[in-house]
Amino acid sequence: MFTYSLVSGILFGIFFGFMALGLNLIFGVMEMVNLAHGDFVVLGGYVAIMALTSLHINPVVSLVIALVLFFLVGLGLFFPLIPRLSNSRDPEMLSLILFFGLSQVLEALMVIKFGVNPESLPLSVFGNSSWHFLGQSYQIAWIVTALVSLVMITLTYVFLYYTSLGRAVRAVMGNREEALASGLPVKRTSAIIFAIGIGLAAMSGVLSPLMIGSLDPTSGLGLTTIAFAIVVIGSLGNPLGSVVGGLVYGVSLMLMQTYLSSWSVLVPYLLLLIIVLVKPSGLLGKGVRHA
Amino acid sequence: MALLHISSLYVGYNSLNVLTDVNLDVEAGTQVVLLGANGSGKTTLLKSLMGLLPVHAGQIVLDTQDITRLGPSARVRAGLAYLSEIGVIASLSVEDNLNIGGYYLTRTLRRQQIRSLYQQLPILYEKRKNPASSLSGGQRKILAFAKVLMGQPRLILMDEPSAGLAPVMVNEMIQILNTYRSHGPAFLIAEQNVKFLEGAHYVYVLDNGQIRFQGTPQDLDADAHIKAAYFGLT
Amino acid sequence: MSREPILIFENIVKKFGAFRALDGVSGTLAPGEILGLVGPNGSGKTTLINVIAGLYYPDSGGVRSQEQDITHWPMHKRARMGINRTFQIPKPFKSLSVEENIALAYHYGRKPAMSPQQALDFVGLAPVKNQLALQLNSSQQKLLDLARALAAGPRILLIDELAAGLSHQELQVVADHLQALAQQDIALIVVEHHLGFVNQLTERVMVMNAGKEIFQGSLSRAAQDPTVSAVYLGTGS
Amino acid sequence: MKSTAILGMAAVLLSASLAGCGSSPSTAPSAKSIKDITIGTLYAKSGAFATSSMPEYSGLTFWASQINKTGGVYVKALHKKVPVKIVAYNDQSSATTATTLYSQLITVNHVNILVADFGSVLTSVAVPIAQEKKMLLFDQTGTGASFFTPSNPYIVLTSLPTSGLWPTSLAQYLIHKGYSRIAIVYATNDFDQSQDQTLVSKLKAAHITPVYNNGVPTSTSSYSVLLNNMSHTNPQAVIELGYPNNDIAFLQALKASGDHFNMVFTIFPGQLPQLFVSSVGPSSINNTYTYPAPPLLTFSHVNYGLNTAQFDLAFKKATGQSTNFLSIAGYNTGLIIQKTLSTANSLNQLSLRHAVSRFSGSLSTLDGTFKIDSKGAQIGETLPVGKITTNSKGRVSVQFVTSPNS
Amino acid sequence: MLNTQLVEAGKRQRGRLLINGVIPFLVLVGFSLSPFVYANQAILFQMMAFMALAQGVNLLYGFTGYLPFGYVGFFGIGAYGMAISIQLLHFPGLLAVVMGGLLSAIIAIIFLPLLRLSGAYFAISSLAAAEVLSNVVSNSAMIHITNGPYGEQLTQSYHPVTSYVAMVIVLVLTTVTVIFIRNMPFGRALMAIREDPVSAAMAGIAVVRSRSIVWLLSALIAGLTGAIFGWHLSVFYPNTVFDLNISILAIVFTLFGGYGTVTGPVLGSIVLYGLYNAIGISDPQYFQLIYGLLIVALVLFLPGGIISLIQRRGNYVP
Repeated sequence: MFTYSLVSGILFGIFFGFMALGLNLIFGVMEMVNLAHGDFVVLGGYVAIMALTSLHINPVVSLVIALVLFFLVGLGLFFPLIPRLSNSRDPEMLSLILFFGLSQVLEALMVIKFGVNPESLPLSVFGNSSWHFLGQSYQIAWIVTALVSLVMITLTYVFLYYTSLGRAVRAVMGNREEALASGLPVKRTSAIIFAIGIGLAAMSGVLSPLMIGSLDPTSGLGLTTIAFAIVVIGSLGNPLGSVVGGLVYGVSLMLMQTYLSSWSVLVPYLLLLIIVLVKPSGLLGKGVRHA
Repeated sequence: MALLHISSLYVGYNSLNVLTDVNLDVEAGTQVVLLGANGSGKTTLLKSLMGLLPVHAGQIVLDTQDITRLGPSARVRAGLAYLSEIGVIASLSVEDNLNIGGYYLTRTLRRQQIRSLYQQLPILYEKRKNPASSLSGGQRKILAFAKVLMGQPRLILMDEPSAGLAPVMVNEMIQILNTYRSHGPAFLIAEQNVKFLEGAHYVYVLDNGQIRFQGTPQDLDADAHIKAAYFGLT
Repeated sequence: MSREPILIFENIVKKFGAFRALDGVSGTLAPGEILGLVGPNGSGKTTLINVIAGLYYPDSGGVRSQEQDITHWPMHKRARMGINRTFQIPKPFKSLSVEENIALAYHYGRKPAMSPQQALDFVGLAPVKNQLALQLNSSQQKLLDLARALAAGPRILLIDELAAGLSHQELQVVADHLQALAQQDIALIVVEHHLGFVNQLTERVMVMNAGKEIFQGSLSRAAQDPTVSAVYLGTGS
Repeated sequence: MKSTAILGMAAVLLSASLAGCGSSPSTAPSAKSIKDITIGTLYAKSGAFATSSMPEYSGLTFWASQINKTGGVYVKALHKKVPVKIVAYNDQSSATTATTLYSQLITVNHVNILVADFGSVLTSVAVPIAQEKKMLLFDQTGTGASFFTPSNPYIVLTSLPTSGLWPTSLAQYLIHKGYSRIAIVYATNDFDQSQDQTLVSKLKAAHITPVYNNGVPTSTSSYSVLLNNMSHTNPQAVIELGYPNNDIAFLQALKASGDHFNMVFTIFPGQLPQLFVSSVGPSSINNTYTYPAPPLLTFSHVNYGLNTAQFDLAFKKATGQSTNFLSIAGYNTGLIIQKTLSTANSLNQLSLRHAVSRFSGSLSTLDGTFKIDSKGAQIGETLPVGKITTNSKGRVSVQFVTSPNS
Repeated sequence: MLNTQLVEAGKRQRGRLLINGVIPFLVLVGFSLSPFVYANQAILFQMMAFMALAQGVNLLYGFTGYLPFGYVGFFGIGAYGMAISIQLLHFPGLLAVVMGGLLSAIIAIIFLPLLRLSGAYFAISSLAAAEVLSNVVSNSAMIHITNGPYGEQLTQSYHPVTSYVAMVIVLVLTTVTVIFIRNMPFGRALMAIREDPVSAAMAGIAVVRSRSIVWLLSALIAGLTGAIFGWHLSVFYPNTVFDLNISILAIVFTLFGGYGTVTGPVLGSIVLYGLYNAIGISDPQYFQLIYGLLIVALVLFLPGGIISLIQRRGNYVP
């Protein structure tokens, strides 16, 4: 039981690390919490479900569709909203409220468009075989999901650390003022990261029905909270932090389900509260205070 | 025609002017020192030159191009570079900081530049993989200087290069500047440390947002009144 | 010093990460004394002020005042025992009026203190007392900082770069006022770049560099001290 | 004195917004002047209960349109047929909103008949209001046992027994089959937890202790690890008690795990077979057990209203939706109201309640025998246990393993 | 001290207090009389409850800058504190309501460390705290205290009129509290803390203690409101009184009206809750969409709420 819980928790956690990645990037670069993050995840899920049921498009293809589509949506949202917000009196607080409003809008639109019934993808969508490991078998859909998540996290890492634009992103994360003073195209970088963040959220959403069962338009806020917890557990602006946060969440959840099942819903909330009160800089954070 | 030509510049926060009617020229290849106490408006002037603060009125011309309304990234591409008091991005490695400085160069050129800077400043090569936050104050200044050189600018705006430095490091900084004295980019150096006057071609004194004196360092030396008023040295 | 010091700080060390902003600084201050704190940018002057005012707690060392160890006291408690300050970048309550800014400090600060009206008159802000603080220019905001500190009834007043940005006339007035405060037995620490201003105010200066005290004594002697002139005036090596 | 003007404006807005909340109050119409029978109800177009609430509401409106085609419902108190008018509001699955809307139906719209929304949560807030305003609450599917007290005559449960009674047949079947290793996972809400309690106590009475019996939060959507833990106890029967979302997630995880048990039981495939076929696929409910409810469960002796086949046809024709248990439950509520109006001597609410008691036990609809106890709770209908068979085209049929009329 | 200017300022102060006093008076009269002209008391009751909650949010966000997404946690705890007092301690309704408020304040003390956080960290952590409370209350392990998932049934203590009156009283008291805090030095101290905690501390203001007092007060308001709300419902499940939408509406009403004033939340609750019911009764499908868009528009164009339209011209708004 322990092994199964642990391995499932790891697979689960890798996915959730990926799910939180977009939130992490946007938070890191723009110091804004995208409270509509979970709603974009759910929208990605709907893309996959619609594509499969009405057009018979495999979720693997939907991954690309969701990424590209919501990258464009992100760009479309950035320019009317964010520059105006950045110039306001209290961007951090106001952005929180703005994205909360956006989340309400998205939820309402999803109810109107997709109805209220929970929707799902069949777990057999990647075939019926399973993966045997340490005497246990795990469904193939989980393995595929975890692999895709790992690949995307790695790609994000490579983007951030081995490309010129990625370097600019890290510069903006590190010190926005200094990045501006160095002549980096800060606004354009922010726009791209915002769009990537939303695109990644939707992309993880494609896989989400396979990991969390089913989606409905109200699933968003819960996912945002989990993603926020993961980002805070890991640490800001570090894709590896997302993985660490995701693993902590996934493994704790599965162990809790095994040994104290009726309390398992508390896992993300308790983890969040513990980490913000004990080590707000996150597990990987260095806690440097800038004088 | 001066490389940088500022005419009747007014800059401020909200409706309040911090700089009033500033006129200033920097000739190509020269080192100009902008002398002034804390709060006299030096940083405000440099930031407005860099496009980090909006200009209320006046004109900034670089070479023949009017850059008054351009954003900072466009000014960097036009040949300006700004060495702020912080100067580096602490969370990035030394090499990444250099890369940021050469953001608009081609990949090959950027590598070439980094290589030549490593040769000139071996300390940077030693620490190239370390985050800038691990450097000492002096090393950070050197990195910051190397970072602005990366972009091959025509004019470097320096904001208090002596700030926070031990005297030995200040001297080293001045020596480094001296090696660029007659060739390389032009410098506009905002300072309150008079030691920077040694190698300067020209000096402006800024007080309360206005240019109160301009001339060669020798002219300044001769002007006892200015010295007394601004440096409290009697 | 014949009088019992009102402030004693000993071996203050304050680190930010690996950087030692203060590296074992000690000193005392007597009632009615004005101590000048000078040194290049980044030498730790403001950090020392912050440690005395309670914005930072030191990593080691202690601060004592009026028979109490106040090293780890919160700021408001220090304000109420009479330690107050101004800020290098003024920090008024921008959406409150000038008068309200001062009245607040008067209400919560130590008694006896200058009344809000006296404080307004003292710094010359009475004509703008009904304006919001955000409508003031930066030198007015600095004076507001000072007025607010005065209304909180200080025994020890820490002045962080008040002169920068003030005109010569204003400077003269402020210098006279600070001296008047010292006459009333308020102890002052004045952080300043403007040496003329420091010279006019004080007999004793403490020169700092890289988190350490490098000289203590009169300014005129400081000017002759080789280390000081190396660091501060940038002459010699 | 601009501020006073603002306050005046606020006062005006207060009255204006209240005026916007509904028509001005009118006195209750006297019986003689009644031109139609108004039935007030709520539905949830969004939120957690929308999936169930909407079909139930469709069933009720379907009944109203059917009866209006025949010239209306016969009202004994008026000695004539009167058209039926449904007044309905959307509570968005919020109990808070539902409170104001129930109150609106009673105090502003002065409806003749009050019908609750789906489920215990949305019904609960209506119970005290109805009692206080002396309105008989036709409770369709709010099966919380605590709603039914001897002191409250203003509630009648029209379909489904209270949830504590549901597992009776399931326990019987498990004991009958001689299963000794039983694993139960239930969602910790009152509907499922009360079933778990009943089931476990009945099993214990037969000296069977479940090898696994754990509650999980109702929001649980991943059952893989739970299922793995259950299979470690080598159960013969695996029972999952949840809401539709839980059942879907459980069956999905079961299918993916490849585990096989002699018996797998879930609640909702019997009520919402189409939802399960479309969301988890026909094969994942094939050979599992459930409580088959109408239309899977059909009653041959229908003495009032349409039978299942007729309803299925007519409902699909009228609404374009396929029949499920909840649309039948909604329609059944209409039938109970119809019978009540045609037998009650006056439109007084207590008189309606007495009429219901009088025909209790003698009415058989497509939902089974309607029978209530003195507290108004349903005891006529029981839920048998059935085994589901699906073919590849998604047609669902069920084979009863306990007697539907036990 | 006794110079003419101070006297003038005093006069202005008294004039303002008088205008301020009109608000609770209008609230009192309005909600006391409206049941006689409008039959649906439940709407009036809920409007009051939301107005009180909006004032609670206003107190916390408007005066200290903490945005409590999880504000409903206090509301739910209040309802449960009340229910437990009736069920287990057999207290009469009104006393049980007071107990609900107190329990909420006690929970607020436990969660005091949350005030160390700021901005989004606080907002989302408060949400997490509310989820924890809700799930603890509804867990089967608590069945002997809270009746766990089965909810509370208080029909024996159901008093719609008394609970209505209690809500009027709590609302009026809440409004008066906000007026006092806004106009007393304490309120200005809070504004000072929000603008600059360091300067505030240097002005002698006890920053941590002041924030904590407001936190406890706003928890008390939510607790009392939740307790009366639960009493008025008399039958509720955990997710009825821990419904996240309750915080969301209270926050939206506050932001819409204008935070940091007394009038803003009153106006916001009346207009938006009125709108909610006006649309809600006909077809609320689009309500969420409308208020979502409203929030986005407010943030971009009118971050101070509708009150700021009047304040913008330099007018004083109570």
